[in-house]
Amino acid sequence: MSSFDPASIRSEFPILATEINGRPLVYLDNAATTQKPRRVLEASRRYYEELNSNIHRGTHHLARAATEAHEKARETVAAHLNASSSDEVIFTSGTTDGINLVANILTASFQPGDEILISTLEHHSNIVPWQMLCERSGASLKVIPCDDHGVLDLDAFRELLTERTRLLAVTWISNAFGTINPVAEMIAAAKAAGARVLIDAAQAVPHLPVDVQALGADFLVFSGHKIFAPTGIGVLWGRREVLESLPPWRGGGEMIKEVSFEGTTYNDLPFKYEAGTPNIEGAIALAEAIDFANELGMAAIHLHEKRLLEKAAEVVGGIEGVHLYGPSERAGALSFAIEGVHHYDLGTLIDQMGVAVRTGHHCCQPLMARFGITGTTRASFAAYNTMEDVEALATSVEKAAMMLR
Amino acid sequence: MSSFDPASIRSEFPILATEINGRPLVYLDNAATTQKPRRVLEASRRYYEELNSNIHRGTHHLARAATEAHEKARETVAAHLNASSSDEVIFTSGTTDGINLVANILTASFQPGDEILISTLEHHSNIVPWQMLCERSGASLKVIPCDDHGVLDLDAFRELLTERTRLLAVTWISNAFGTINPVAEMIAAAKAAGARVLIDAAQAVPHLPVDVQALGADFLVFSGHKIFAPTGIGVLWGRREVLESLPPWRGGGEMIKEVSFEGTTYNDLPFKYEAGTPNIEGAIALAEAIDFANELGMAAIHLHEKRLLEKAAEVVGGIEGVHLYGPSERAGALSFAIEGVHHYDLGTLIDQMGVAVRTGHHCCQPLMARFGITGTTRASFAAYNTMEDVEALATSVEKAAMMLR
Amino acid sequence: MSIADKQQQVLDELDLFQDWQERYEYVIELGKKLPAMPEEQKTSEKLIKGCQSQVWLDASTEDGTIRYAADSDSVITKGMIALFVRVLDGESSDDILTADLSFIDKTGLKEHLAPTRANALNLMATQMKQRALELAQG
Amino acid sequence: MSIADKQQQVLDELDLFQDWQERYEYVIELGKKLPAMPEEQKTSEKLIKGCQSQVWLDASTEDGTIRYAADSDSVITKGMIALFVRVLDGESSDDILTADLSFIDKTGLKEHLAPTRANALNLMATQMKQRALELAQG
Ligand SMILES: Cc1ncc(COP(=O)(O)O)c(C=O)c1O
Ligand SMILES: Cc1ncc(COP(=O)(O)O)c(C=O)c1O
Repeated sequence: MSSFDPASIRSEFPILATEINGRPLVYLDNAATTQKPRRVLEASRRYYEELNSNIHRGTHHLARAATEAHEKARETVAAHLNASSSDEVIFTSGTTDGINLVANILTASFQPGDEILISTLEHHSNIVPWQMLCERSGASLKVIPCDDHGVLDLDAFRELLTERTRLLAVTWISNAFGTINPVAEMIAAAKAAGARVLIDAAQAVPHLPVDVQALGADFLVFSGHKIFAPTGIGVLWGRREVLESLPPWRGGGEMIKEVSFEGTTYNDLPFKYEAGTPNIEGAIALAEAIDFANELGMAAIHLHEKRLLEKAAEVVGGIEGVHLYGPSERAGALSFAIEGVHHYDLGTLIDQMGVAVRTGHHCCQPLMARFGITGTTRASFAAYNTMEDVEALATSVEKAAMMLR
Repeated sequence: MSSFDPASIRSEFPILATEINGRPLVYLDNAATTQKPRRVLEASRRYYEELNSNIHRGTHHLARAATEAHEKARETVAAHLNASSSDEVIFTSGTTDGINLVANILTASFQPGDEILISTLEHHSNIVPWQMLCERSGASLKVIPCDDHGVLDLDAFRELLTERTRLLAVTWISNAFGTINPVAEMIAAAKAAGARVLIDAAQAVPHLPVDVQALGADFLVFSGHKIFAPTGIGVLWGRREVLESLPPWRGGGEMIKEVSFEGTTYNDLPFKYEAGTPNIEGAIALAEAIDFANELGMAAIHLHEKRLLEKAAEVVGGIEGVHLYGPSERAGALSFAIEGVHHYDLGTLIDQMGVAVRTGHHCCQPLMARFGITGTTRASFAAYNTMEDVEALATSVEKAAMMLR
Repeated sequence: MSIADKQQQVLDELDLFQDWQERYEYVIELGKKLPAMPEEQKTSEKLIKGCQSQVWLDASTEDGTIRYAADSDSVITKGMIALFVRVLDGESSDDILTADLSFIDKTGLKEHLAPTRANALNLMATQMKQRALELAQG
Repeated sequence: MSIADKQQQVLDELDLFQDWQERYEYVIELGKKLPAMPEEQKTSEKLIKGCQSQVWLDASTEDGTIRYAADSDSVITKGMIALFVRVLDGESSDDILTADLSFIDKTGLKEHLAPTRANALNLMATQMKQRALELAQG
């Protein structure tokens, strides 16, 4: 752990050395997207300078090399998630794409009276696809409430979980409040009740070690761009038997075995769910990003961020009029409001001081409605953030609040 | 035109200087994917080193800069296609994704008895999504046949086009044979018959100037990776009134206006069809690739490739036992077979000589079936190919054929 | 004073400030000074929905001129609106409709704004003209 | 000669060749020499479907040994199969089932193959053992 040195980690991220409005950038918007280390940028570039070719069906040298690199990336992801096989790793364009994929292939399994259970903490991407599935199938959406600390009400969960519940779709970590949900427990209960389970791990994969076999869910999704990889690549992990039993979604090249105008047979996993030319570069860069994270160590990252969050809660929470959202045990993000100050104004002013945070509803309007607010100011952390960043945050917030009140 | 100098163009593509099996790479697999010029790789990198942030909802400097760059990229695409507004440009992950998007949002417009018209020349990605739409809706698929030169039978097209035809989905250029379909004429006929039209421009955008307003179709799709841009980014252009009248597809962040558990309202174009964090880097790199192509000039690219194709048809066609597929007027690709030689063996041997071509069905199994073959050998061209590449192709094919016969 | 003169006055005042902080303090001050609209007047017809902040805009006629009232939950947004109100309030609908409102670009404030905010400003200018037009057409 | 000896013989022969061209010519030659299967025997049960080429494999018992017949539309693929047939044909099912078929990795041929082809070779080895097992179990 002593080898975990934010200063040397920072030096691998070129953008962190830039200045914003004449001040050194303090990047605290990692829950929205992370910055990329040089080696990830170089992996992309190397792919294009040495290997680039379309994959899977080629006979020539580059096609072979690109295919191998792409499939090796799949294995890196599988190993990182402790999937039982790399066939369970489907590349998508992101979390949202992965959830939509699942919502579409599950459509035919739902009928009126069936229920989908989500929570108040969900990101719009883990709400709207299920609302659309409900519209298509006549199923209905049930929502696990949370308490005033943004912690899910597990008693209510157990009551809402009935034999009508066909799916539990829940986030592991709330992007808005940093709440860590007890997903292992929830998955066990849902499986016992005969429901399928999807875990939105968009905020979990960047901050925690993940073991899909230990978790026992059926689907788990995340985005590369939130864990040091480029935009446009994500992962759906799905349990093999489940994915094998479900229909395909997108049709096209790669996902077929044979096409004729009389009928088409589909390919095996993982290709069945990967239609068209994949984001080859993205997959390779994602594997590089995962290697990078693993070299730092997911447990070490988690611990480092936990310290930053605790410090941030202390110093920001100490500013006059500040209200902190979420429980005291957080991962990734700290959300807060200041009495009499609009989050938008706060964000605008601290940006002038070089501090980048996110303000607003964080794509969680129902959660904001639950708290009767239009938004919060959210500082979110990554391995490269430092105690100095936390101090810069507190100083800038204090100064902005003074200007605004 | 005299400024069109393949040698200097080549120097912008680092991978073209590599050696394969000890021989200089002769890359003739451009219909599968193109190589990337340095400036595109640098645009990606610059994005991550200077701008990277999640877009649209951010208050801070990077979010602003990244949003501007992303939306400017949309404008570059719109201008390149001569779209009447950049709101008509939807970023997708590729051609296949774009066709699936359209096939899904059109589903509710189809009922049993309705017909979708495609052609024998289609890529699987422009077949399977429509087969799936037919399964969902009870509509049926009709197929425009082609003659022995791989040219569509327009008389048959006119007969197949009836008041039952609700959609014509046709490729502009055949990726397998290089056939250029008379899309303007076909669109006019289809629109007159009251059908909607989707043009698969995956092979057209890289090789021809495109003007969506002049064409008059309703949808046009292409992939970035076939026109010097990275994998994982593509475009659906859709006529505004049509897109506005259709339902959304993927649900999630970005594509919503307001979310509550009671109901959700969707965003305006183009965001309505862009759920989740987009491939921001991909869009920016695509714009750079389009700028690159435009600086060369689409007309000049087309002319240059036409000369290469004519020469290739002449020299490869002159080899004993060679049969050329497709009409004499081709764009992009030349497909051929050698009597008594399996395309797979040919591809394997010429790869040993550094020549990268594609062999097999080119994701066009129904077209192969039409010709009673399992595949062809396909050489496909880009702006950086030279007459020397064509000669290397002919020499290697001749040598391989001698070894194999 | 004509609309153009008032615009120049705003620009001159802003020119006195050295840095972003003073400019923002000036805008925030304007925001705080602009009278709040009574809650009951903040109806949905008067609401202009921005991405992150809400603006209520009201316009009425008084002695042949247009009087504006406006409010926002964001004090910076409100300060920006106050700039417009100061320039347009009490002018004739004719003058308002023909006014060049691009002076805001010269304040240097826009560069410091999120594009959502910059768009909101453009929207605001359009809306103020729109309401003046509606009132003029009676 | 044992299976291992025959494998060594193949490797020795391939070692004589200097470059890819000679190796491929050798494999192509083997492919051409391996007797074609009669069309009527190329049934779908005997088909092993590769990505780009098709292989038909037949196995039968003769005096307690396994006899293989195989064909392919690709002469290079057929030549590769011929290497296996030469090594395994006429051996007992026991010997076949316990044989280490990774010798093919040492031929240096695999490096020159598309992964689809390399996979096809592995599939081929598995299939030949599988058929031997089926025949042994009657
Ligand atoms: C004509 C045509 N349509 C569709 C596609 C599919 O494109 P992508 O794989 O990029 O989705 C291709 C690419 O191979 C093509 O050539
Ligand atoms: C919890 C959660 N779910 C889903 C998403 C959507 O991810 P993406 O926009 O990468 O598809 C996010 C990202 O904002 C998130 O934080």
